[in-house]
Amino acid sequence: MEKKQYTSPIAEEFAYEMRRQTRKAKIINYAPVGVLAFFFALLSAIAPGFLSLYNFRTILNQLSVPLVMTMGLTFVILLGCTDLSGEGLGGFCGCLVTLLVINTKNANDFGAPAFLIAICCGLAVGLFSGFIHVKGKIPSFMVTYAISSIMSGFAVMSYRGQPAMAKDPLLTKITSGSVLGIPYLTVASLLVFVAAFFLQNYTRFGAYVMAIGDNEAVARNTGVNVDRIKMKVFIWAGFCIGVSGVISAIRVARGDVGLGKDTVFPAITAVVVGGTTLTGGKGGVVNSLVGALIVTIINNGLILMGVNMYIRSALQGVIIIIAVALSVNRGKKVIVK
Amino acid sequence: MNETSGSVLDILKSMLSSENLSKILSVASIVVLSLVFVAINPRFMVSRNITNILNDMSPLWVMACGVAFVLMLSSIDLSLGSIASCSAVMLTVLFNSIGPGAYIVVIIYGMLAGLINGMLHTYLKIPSFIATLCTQSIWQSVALLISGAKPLPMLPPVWPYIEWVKITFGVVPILFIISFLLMLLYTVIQKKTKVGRTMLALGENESAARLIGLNINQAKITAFFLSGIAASVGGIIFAVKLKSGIPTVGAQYNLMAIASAALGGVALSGGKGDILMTIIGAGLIIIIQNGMNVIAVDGYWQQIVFGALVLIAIYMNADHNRRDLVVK
Amino acid sequence: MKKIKSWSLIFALVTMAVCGAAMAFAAEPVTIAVSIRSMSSEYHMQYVAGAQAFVDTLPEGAAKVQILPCEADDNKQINDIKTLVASNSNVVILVDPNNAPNVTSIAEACEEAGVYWVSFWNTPEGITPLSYKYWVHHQTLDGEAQGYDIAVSLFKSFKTPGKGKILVMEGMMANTANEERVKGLKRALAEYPDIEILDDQSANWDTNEGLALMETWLAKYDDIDGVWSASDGMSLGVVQALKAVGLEGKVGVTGVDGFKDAIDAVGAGTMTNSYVNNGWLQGGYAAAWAYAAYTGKIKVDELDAGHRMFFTEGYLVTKDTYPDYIKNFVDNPPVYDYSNLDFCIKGPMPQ
Amino acid sequence: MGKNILFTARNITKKYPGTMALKDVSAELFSGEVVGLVGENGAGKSTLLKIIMGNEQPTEGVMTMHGIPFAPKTPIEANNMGVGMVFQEQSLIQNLTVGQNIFFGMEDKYTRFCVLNKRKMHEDASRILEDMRLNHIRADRKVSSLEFATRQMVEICKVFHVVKRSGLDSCLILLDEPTSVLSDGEVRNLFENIRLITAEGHTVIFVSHRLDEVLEISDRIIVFKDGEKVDEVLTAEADESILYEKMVGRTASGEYYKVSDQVEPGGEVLLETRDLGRRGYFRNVNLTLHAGEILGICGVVGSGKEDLCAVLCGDESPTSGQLLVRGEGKKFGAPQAALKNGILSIPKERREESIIASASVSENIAMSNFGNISKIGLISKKLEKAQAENYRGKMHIRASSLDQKVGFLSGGNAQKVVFARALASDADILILNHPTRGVDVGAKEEIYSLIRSLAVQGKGCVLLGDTLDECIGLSNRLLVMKDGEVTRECDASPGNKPEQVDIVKYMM
Repeated sequence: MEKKQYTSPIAEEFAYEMRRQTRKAKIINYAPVGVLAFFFALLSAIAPGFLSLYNFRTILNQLSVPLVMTMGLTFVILLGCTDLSGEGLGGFCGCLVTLLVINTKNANDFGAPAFLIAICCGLAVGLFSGFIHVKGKIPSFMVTYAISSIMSGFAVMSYRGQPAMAKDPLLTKITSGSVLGIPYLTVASLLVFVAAFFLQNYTRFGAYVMAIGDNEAVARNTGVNVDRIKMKVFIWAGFCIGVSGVISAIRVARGDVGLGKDTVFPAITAVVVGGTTLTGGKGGVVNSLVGALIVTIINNGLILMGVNMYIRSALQGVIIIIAVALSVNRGKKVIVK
Repeated sequence: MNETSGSVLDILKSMLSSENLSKILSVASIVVLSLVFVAINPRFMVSRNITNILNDMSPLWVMACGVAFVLMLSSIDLSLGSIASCSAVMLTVLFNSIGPGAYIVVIIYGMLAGLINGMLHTYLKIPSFIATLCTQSIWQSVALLISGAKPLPMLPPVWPYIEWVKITFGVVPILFIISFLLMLLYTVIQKKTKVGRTMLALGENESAARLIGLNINQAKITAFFLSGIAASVGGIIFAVKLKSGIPTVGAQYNLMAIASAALGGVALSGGKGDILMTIIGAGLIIIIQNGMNVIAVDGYWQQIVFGALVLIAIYMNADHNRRDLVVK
Repeated sequence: MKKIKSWSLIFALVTMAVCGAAMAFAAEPVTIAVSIRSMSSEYHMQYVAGAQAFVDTLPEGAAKVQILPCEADDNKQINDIKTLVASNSNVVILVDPNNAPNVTSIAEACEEAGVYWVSFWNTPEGITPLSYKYWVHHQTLDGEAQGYDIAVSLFKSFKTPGKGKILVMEGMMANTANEERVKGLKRALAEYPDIEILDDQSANWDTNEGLALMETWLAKYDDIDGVWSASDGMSLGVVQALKAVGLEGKVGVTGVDGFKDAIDAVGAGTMTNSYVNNGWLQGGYAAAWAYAAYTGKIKVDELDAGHRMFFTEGYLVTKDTYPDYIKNFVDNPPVYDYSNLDFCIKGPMPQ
Repeated sequence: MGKNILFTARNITKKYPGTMALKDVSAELFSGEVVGLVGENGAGKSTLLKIIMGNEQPTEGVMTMHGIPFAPKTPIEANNMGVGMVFQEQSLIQNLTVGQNIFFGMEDKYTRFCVLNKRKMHEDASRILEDMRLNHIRADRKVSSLEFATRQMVEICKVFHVVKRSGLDSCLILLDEPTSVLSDGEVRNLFENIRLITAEGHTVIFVSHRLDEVLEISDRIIVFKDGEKVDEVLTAEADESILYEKMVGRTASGEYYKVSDQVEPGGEVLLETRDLGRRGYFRNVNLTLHAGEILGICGVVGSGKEDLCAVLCGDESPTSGQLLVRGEGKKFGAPQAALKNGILSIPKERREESIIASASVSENIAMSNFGNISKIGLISKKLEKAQAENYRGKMHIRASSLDQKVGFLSGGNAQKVVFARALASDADILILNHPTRGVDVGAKEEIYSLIRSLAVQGKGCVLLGDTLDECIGLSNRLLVMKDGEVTRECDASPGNKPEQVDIVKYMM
């Protein structure tokens, strides 16, 4: 057969163009790491006490709750959904823990299993929201908003106005203990991260979540049980919220519904700052780790700099806008919602 | 079957099409809920309580009208609450210096705040969720800075500027009329202008809207702009209703306004919605809150009942008929 | 699908009915409504308990308590109160205004409806019960004095009394109580020039935020003598942060509110002091006053200014007064004599 | 070549509302052969593939696979029967690795105690890739980091694997335009793989617009036209011109395309390009469009004609050259800017790009120009209705009412709505991108007369025809594009219409 030339100069140009786009996409993928490095360097230079071993420990400590929360939300957001239930549900799980260990309100003494019970509650509520979202075809935003309200109600009811103070020595042991200088709670949150990393990369569940977020129709056509995967994602989110509630309860040793307050939106911010898109299918848990770190160090740095408290949150807002603006694709036809 | 009965049937069928059905159901949910409250405590329907409900609805309704535009784009505006807070504070502060002109300044502020949201979203292509979440914290800070982080009461010297709030027409309070007028204006914008049409079109199918030659950026910015105005009007209503500028007054109303719009049938996935129907959403939420107090639901149960009723209402309004529907 | 919808309607009906039925059909008792920030606040639940204690002294069925939690939403607080006065004329209301300016609207609503009411803590400048017929009285603890007292007690507890470095943890910004307490702190600082403020930030009355803020501070400052915290909620977070690094008891921590856990901490020495507001006394006597006005036992317009605006007494719990407090308030909870309405008045409020 | 019958289709018919996509198609495929499927756009090739894959169900007719009845309801059922397809749009999950994509949906083999053995998966994937001589693709890379052409190869690889996995001796693989984005070497590689796989007894259906490729790889070629199978030839007995004649069938009928209505273009130059180019898509395009002229652009998929359209209507920006509207140089930031200059496109993908499905007929018609229906700046429902009523009458739009949602209309009627919108827009330069795609015959003719009337009104049209026939029949002048460049420009005035075969020479 004759040797035929299939391609033309324009095809080579096309291939070049495609390579350029791929390269650009890669750079955008790594932008959050750049942003993290930038802020780390900046804060090291201008925030007194930022660059100290002790402060790293503090950052790790403060990272634990947001990290766990983002791990749950990452999967939900990868689907293109939202989960706002963290506020109420996290508070509820936290309250539950303090009521189950040795505390000032009742005679319970479940010890460590208390953590499990509380986390299971989070898991069950996650299942419930997932079920309503999937079977009722109600937007996850609304479902989880309502669930959050319901769970705050139950949380307040669980302690009837007077929060329980946990007296269990176990809790003290956990808060003050550390491995290799890393506090136990941070270790726990890192374990959740490892689990999430594992889930995303080493199970088919992770692959399916990615697929559904990328293109639900393809996933469905390949025989993936989309509904069941979605419910599993909400169960996982419920688990993470449960864990984060338990961690905050252990940290403050007090079961107040406020434990879940202001955890959800910062976590979603962290997920997005890390480079996971709200429309789903792009990003992942490593991105979220980076995002959580960015959000945490900014907060920590601004406090260390003694920034006026009224301005602190505004400054955070501005910084996040810049950080996100640096890492979005602004192509002409890119549709952003 | 002859032809006429066929066409009558057709009309009936079209009336009961999924879309109309959900409208009917959402109106029905308000009626049923009200009946239940009345059955438990007949005083729910006394004229003064009706006035209360209409009054209480107004800020939420106004804000829901505004955010409905943004939701139609399938974007989201989380900065409503703090724009409202900031407006309330500005109004209170400015009354002292420039008198009634403050109303205008505050609405101009709302426009600006909306414009900023819109431009961040369209030109920097930042997802609206994040852009407005950030502007939310920025405006919150501004509100605290202006007020010196103190709730500012309106003192008797400025009361003349807000006396009009007490005017009622029968059972209908003036705040409700204002909200109604704003709703009317917004309905006109939605149904009768190019931008309004563009918003719905681009919420449904952005690539098509673009190729049709519609001005997408303008429509997006306008949506946020209108949302900003609505938020500042909401803030003004809070301020005159509470006779004060409280720098955190709107905090709870972000999600509540979005929920109202969604309850009123605005699809969070965009492209669908009717400004008029936001009255259903705002009405439902306020009736639930009001009714729970009238029939004295135990305080511990209030949030739980609230959440459950919202779930039920949104379920009834949701479109379950299309099998291929992707709900996020 | 339609079937499911109609079922959900029925479900809605049943939910409402079940929740409503319990309280709705009781005959005509006077409703003593307590409007508070949140059911999750330990301190606010003390009011409710106080009001309930008063109701228990009345003949059965004479009165009942209804809670109106506003979830920190000013607008909702006013909506709730207006709703209540519109739908129920047998009612008196005890209000802790979420923010001071709410008082104006509440006063108008109650005046119009002819409902007797009592306010706590917050009232905007220039707005007093004296110009209203149905506003029975306004009572408060002197927030400024609280801020001052806890500060002084903290300063005195330092190794070198009156000399040291402190951190200031404020409560929710834009909140009147916070403003007053900070004002008290400033007065104390003026009297103790050797006290140095290292940092001043807000933790929103929140335990979690208090904890995080303290952790960061601990990273920045080595040499801390005390933390002036504007509420027990935050103080408990601070104590947790100190505990994690083994500094509990070594750094002084103040508090206001008298949370049970905070009192215990004072007893254990991990907190320096906590100012008990005594919500039971406040709620109980407020209810008693309002009920008396409602039944006509007192004529509101005949009361003098000292009975319309007054301070109630709190209790500063420190290491020294702790045993006393436990004996008189915890082990033997005080039983108040509600027939002596003047008992709760510590002194008139300066005009 | 084995002569076992692998797959049969008997009398397959597929009706869509208003159109007949497939008419009575029957075919037999044998194990181990490559069958080329050729035909113009809309000839029914894609519909047939979709039916075989279970994405669509036939209205009539039966199929068998391995001699047993075969009526897949979903692609998975088809997969299990050994049928797999490479779609035109890629269906890879961008953020998963190559290996994960190849084994997507069948992770069971690699899952133990819920743990995915990714390394083994990647090893196996590497082996599969090696089998297909794709050693340069690493199985553990994310798809998003691969080049476009490489992704296409992975997609093909995945499908080969999917069908092989069914364990059947012979499988059926459908390739729908697999080469449009591939480079020379990759096409060669693909062909080698096709040969390898057929040597194992599998069967491949190969669809392409590039006739030379079809001729090279296939054993047998089936020709489609207007939803019918018009012929079946052995490759050995065919060449490009024979094929093309069969694809085109009937020679251009002046009657059908209303050639008699064709008008002489006016003198005014509406649109002109000078050395217009977009890097990677097309270059050095010079064209002029006069008032009243229809300018046809022919070319195969990937010739750059679509991209040229996108640039003309402001959807994309050119990277070189100039675009002049009525003699003035213009730069469009968005289609909206083009519309302001009187340029509007009728896009190719109606559902995705041109209709707002949930808006009513009258709303859709009004969408490109609100001026006609507004009073004091506000839209008047009455005027809007009247305008829509007017176009409904003129264009015979069949809708139950003007409030009907366009999403529920048939393709032809929806397209008429789109045309009505273009008419209402007052644009005088229309870019018609496959205006008759997915439209039934009756509506087609109506659209043809519409396009004619546009020209009569003095509007200029750039036409990308759904078929070559259409393009020749309608146009005053023709541009032929190949590989991003204009290879020929010719006159097509009535009585002077070029032969299709002449044009094809320059396209292929």
